[in-house]
Amino acid sequence: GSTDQEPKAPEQEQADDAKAVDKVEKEPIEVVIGFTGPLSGPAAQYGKDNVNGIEYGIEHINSNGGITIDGQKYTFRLEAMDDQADPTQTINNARRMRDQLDVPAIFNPVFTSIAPLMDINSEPDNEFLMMAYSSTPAILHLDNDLTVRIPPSFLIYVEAFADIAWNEGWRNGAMLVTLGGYGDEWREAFREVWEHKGGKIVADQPANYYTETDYSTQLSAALATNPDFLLVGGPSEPTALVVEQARDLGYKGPILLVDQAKQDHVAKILGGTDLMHGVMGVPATADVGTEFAQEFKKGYEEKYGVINTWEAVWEYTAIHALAAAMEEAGSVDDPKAIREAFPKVFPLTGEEYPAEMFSMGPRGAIHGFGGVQRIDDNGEYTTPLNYVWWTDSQDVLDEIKGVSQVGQIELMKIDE
Amino acid sequence: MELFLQQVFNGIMLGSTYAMVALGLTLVFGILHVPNFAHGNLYMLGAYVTFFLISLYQFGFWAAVISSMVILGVVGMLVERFVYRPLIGQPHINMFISAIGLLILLENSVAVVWGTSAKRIPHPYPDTVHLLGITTTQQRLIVIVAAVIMIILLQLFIKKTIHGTTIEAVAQDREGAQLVGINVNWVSSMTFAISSAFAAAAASLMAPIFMITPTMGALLVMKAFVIIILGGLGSMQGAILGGYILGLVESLGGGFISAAYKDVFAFGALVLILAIKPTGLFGKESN
Amino acid sequence: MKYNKFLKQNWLYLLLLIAALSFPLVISSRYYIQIMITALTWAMAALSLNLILGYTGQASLAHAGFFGLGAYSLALTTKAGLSFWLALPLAGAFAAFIGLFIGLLTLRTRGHYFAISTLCFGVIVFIVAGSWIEITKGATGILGIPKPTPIPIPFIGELSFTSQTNQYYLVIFFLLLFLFIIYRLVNSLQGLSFMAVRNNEVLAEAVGINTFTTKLLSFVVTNFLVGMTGGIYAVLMGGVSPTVAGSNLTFFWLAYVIIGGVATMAGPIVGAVLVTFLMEYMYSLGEYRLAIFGLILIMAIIFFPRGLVGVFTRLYQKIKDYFGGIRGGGAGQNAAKSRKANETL
Amino acid sequence: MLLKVEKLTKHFDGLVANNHISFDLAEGEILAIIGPNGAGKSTLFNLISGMLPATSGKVFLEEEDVTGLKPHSMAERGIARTFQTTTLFDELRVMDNLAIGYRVRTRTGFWDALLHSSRWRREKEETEAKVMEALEFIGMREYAYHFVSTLTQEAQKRLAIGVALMSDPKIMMLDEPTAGIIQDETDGIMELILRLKERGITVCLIEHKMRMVMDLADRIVVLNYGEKIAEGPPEEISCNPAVIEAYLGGEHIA
Amino acid sequence: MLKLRNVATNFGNSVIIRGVSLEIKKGDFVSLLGSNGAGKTTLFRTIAGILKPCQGTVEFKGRQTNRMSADKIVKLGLSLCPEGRHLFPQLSVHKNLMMGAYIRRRDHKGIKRSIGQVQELFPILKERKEQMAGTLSGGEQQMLAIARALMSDPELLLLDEPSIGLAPLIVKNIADKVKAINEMGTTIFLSEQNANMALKITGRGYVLESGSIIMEGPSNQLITDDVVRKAYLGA
Ligand SMILES: Nc1ncnc2c1ncn2[C@@H]1O[C@H](COP(=O)(O)OP(=O)(O)OP(=O)(O)O)[C@@H](O)[C@H]1O
Ligand SMILES: Nc1ncnc2c1ncn2[C@@H]1O[C@H](COP(=O)(O)OP(=O)(O)OP(=O)(O)O)[C@@H](O)[C@H]1O
Ligand SMILES: [Mg+2]
Ligand SMILES: [Mg+2]
Repeated sequence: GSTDQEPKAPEQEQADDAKAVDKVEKEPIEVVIGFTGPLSGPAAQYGKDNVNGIEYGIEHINSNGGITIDGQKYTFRLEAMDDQADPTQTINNARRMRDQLDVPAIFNPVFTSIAPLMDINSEPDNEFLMMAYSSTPAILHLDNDLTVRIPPSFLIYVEAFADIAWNEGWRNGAMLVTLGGYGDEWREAFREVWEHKGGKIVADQPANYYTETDYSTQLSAALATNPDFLLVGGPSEPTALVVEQARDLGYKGPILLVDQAKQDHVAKILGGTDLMHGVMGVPATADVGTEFAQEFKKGYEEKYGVINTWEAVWEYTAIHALAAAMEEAGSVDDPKAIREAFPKVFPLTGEEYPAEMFSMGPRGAIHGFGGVQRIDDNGEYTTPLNYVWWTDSQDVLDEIKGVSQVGQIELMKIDE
Repeated sequence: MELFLQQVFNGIMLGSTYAMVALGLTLVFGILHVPNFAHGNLYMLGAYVTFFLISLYQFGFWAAVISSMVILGVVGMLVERFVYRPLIGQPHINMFISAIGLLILLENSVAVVWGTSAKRIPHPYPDTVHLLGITTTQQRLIVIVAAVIMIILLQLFIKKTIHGTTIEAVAQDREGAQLVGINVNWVSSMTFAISSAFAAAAASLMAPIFMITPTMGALLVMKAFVIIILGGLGSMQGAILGGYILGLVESLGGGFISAAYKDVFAFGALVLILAIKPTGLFGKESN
Repeated sequence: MKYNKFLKQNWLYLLLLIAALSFPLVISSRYYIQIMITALTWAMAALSLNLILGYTGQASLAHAGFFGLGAYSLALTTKAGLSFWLALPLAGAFAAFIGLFIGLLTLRTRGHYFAISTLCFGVIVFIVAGSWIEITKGATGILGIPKPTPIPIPFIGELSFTSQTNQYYLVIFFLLLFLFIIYRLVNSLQGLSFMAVRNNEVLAEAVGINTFTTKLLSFVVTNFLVGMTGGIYAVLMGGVSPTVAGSNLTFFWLAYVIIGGVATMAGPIVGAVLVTFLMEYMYSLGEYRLAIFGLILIMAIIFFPRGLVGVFTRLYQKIKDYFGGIRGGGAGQNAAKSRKANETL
Repeated sequence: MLLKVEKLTKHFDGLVANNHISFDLAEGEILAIIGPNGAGKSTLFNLISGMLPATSGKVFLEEEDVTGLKPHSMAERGIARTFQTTTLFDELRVMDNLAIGYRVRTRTGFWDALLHSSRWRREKEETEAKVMEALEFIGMREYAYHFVSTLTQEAQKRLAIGVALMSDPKIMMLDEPTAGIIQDETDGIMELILRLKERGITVCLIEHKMRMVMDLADRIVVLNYGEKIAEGPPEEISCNPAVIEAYLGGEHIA
Repeated sequence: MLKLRNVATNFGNSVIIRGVSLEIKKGDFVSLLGSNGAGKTTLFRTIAGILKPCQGTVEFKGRQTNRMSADKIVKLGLSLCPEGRHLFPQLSVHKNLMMGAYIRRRDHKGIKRSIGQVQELFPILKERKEQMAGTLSGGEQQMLAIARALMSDPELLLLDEPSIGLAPLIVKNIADKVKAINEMGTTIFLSEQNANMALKITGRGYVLESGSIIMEGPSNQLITDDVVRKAYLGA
């Protein structure tokens, strides 16, 4: 219940300001930001990683005094609701948060829930910003004016993996990727890119990483085709199992991890990189090399007792972007204005953020970088290679290279 | 051929898990007719207990497994006493609802108390083994052997002592059982204790190979129900055979036809078998 | 006179109907209307489940599967350009048709065997929905289902379903339709056959009821209704994904039926509305919410084995008996008898 | 002949429960089937009513071969039965039990119920009238709204007969209709059976109460170990040495 | 041996047994008569501890048993052959008998002897050793129920309508056997609709009507009583 702290209408605010110009300190107003996602059930940990990132970001924003608009200070509070990845509950939660907490923006990390939210986020007089955490390109195809797509498209990894693998001389790939919207698209995309290059997918053995525990069946079938490399992945924890079981079945070759799985997390579960020689995947945040990343990692792990995942990293950065966009728009409750202000708040670079966001594309996709890192034959991590998805010119890339803290950045041109 | 053997091995390994869980469930569902959908959660709880005994209290692996069985046995008795016994005499479907309630309660309590991130027990026997062209680990072999031993022990206990008949008697006519001097509540308690201990044993043996999460039992319990029905309610041989059949159907169907549809084969097989034989492979009774 | 009697007997239901119809006029909160829409959609699903489970005594655990079939059918047909008003009965018919086929396979089994084999079918629908990417678009699902085609109303314009209020009325309309269908069905000789099968299949068969076709009819009608419900759900959500066939939906609907009162008309609705609102209310409990919900479920079953409607009827009867006793017993008893007579035939 | 049973045989694994049993049932008569426990009497009922499939042999109803039909078709053709252990719809009221008994003569289906067709109305009224009549006939009028589970054994036995009667049967097969009933009330049920006969219903009766059998039956068939060992009018049967040896014992009429 | 003082039992709101007091001494052979629905079965179930009386006390072998669970009472030496048989339908005849001897399951010799005895009483049970109880004929099931009740070698045997569904020869046989069992020292309390048989073999009898004892006395007196004759003997 924060009825007494409801953000005031702009005119009213200005009138207030006029009266109180010389009042030095005004009580900060609390703005509630919404989150709905799976906080129980099989995808609970994934949901929590997202919530943690946003919450951690809000904590930092608030401890730095929040944002100021026309002399009024605003702080944030996150209302995180569980929907068990059930779209019905997602809608109910969103309705409640709009209705009772007047949230201007709602974060959600599950594609099948984001879509119905985008069905109601443009209702007249009831708009809200859809802060979508999903790396599938499908989000953008829904063409919603009030959507912000937070993580970089996974197509970056698809292309990067394919390039690297091709250059290694590998030709036959076997896939054992998670079932589900995200996994299905990943497999499809990779197959397309890989076959376009002239490579072959010799086995496609998907498994439900959320419900299954033994992957021997799929692995045996995949390995029987003698692939040059394995493409596996889903959430980090089961992915670690897959890696381990592949090694148990005698596979010694390279393994590529889709971006949902995080190498450092997998390594932690497997108790080191012994089983991970020749693994390629998304680098640990700390290895990306932004100045802030180390600090973030330390603080985060202290607070939440788990490794910071990329979900946490991007959400942390995104909530900062949202706050900045509000400040820029001069409003905390006009989703349209905030959305329009978004492109102006970039870039958010590595001195202050664990990940970098450079700009926003036409349909609300934030442009960040995607990294690829390999573990060599001695079990040592190599320096990550970073890619930016971009449709613009070399000039812009050069500009980004100028501000970015992440070191080596490559251009990657894809049409989403 | 090598692949085929490998898949058969995988199927047997999976089947061992299934058979163990299904056998525990047979006692309470097949014989006692309590549709304990929370059996998978007791399995999960067993894995957590083993995990904490090993990681917090430095128990050895086997000591932890046995302690976990004992602890879950007690939990099983409590479950029987407070969740199912008050419902005796009511329609079966009410027990089903209360099982769903228990399932939700256990899964979420564990998630709240111990977190949702996956836990891992270090491999006590991590070495790889090669035989007959099959590659596997010692732990997996241990699972298979241990499963067979446990299954035989339980079979002996049920078939060779009067206890098995006692459980059946209680299930078939509670009043009749009382009239011959059986303490029906005690028998129900013991049945749940054995069933839960069995689940804990299965989970603990499997834990080093797999991952421990609050939802690890969700799909498994469903399969266990399918297995019991496939084998025929109340039939121990049915549950064992059903477990191995399901494991093999999954590994061979998944490995050679389609991985995405492997559960469709398993569940579809049941629908078809029941269409032909409505009381399962070894079933005698029809309700 | 006749109306007077009607009012006297049904005042409670009329009151409830008026309350339901005026709900969005009184309550402007989109949140509460949304919850009501959800609750009543689930109530429809629970109502149809009650037909096969409560009245016919067969625990079909494939309910969400058929719900999903209806939802996907509607999604595909409306996206192909069919009007919602044709697509909806088609969705029901599709679910009913598959139901007929599945019924032929599974209805020979009894009790737990039927429950588990239908559960298997439900799981199969779920897996296929997630895996048959060419048709179902896999786990992503089918998006952008158009809202129901507006109904032209002479002189006034047209009734469209883009507003939440009108969607609410759409749900109310179908809920009433379902109630009407089920009420008429169970309060007929056909309904009596259902109950005969539920109570004692062997005897029912012996007195000349073809138990198999009776069960099949109940199963098909049930699936027709839940298929329609799935269609309504799909159009309201604007999209479908495999979650619509998840067996946890079935479990929840079962809980609504049992907690509300099995084999009663009001039970499934009471259960659905109450539990949905309770779950929403419990959000303040944070992460303990679901654990406590599980506990509540267990206690509800233990303390109200015949559901809330059972509790209510007993209370109501007690109060009536008490007053009836004061006014002179005979009349009250007769009234009770004639009401019961109405109930049965 | 109303019913003709020809060489009916039933094997349960090794056990021969009925062995080539043949007999006829003439319209309007009361035929009693007696025999020691386990002789195969109930099994014979189960075979005729279609509850069990026969191993071999045939059943003809009014010259029509009805062997192997489902119980519900048998009921439809006019063979009604009761069960040895009283079987009723115990969750329902007395009147509902009776109404269900008449269901086989009504056609109200899904659409009739939904649209309240003329058939729905006609059959509803018809059923109500039949129920009232049956209540009267079995003498249970005041129990119409009672739940079956609260009835005494005797009332339940009566009701079971009433339910069977509702289907307007040609033949009623009663399996021990007075088991567990005291003498006084046994007489009541005997009277009820006689009234069935008056209505023109053919009755086939299994009973261990010899006095009742001798009083009621026009003819008696005696089974022993699955075989028919005798058939004839009561006077004849009661002096048949084989029957006395196998069943009645020295002092007949217990 | 068995003493009931002012016992009342009810189902929900309806009182079935209304203040019954009776006493049975060791070695007695007592019958209980009553019309259908008089409450005989309810009374037996109350004595056996399946139902709990809402008033009054039940004393068995000097111990108050009205709060005791049924299985404890069985262990004290009471055995009920219930109405409705309550067999274990999916267990074999043999296993049903074994379960009947549950309380003395370690006494293998004794069990063997008892099995021999009941098989002698009902030879069919020997023939059908492995048949599932649920598939027995009605009369065979009744025999099994009686046999199972005997298996626990009780001190007090309650028989609730043992002759139900049995052929005349067998009834006579049972009557003799039950009498013999009583003569060997087992106390028996018998409820029967076949009043003729009951009064012939028992020493004493009670008549129960509408939940109350309306008459009691030596059997040979009851058998000549007009009311009894009319209602129960059909004379
Ligand atoms: N399903 C079955 N499996 C094996 N044997 C069976 C089965 N059903 C019946 N029997 C046997 O068949 C024989 C005949 O049984 P039936 O019930 O017909 O006897 P009955 O003449 O009715 O006897 P009662 O007078 O005791 O009722 C019995 O010995 C019984 O044990
Ligand atoms: N579960 C029950 N609920 C309500 N009333 C019951 C219940 N069981 C029995 N009664 C009633 O209790 C009364 C006594 O029943 P009981 O079975 O004890 O009589 P009985 O003397 O054994 O008769 P019978 O000769 O029929 O066996 C009957 O009127 C019966 O209707
Ligand atoms: Mg019989
Ligand atoms: Mg009785």
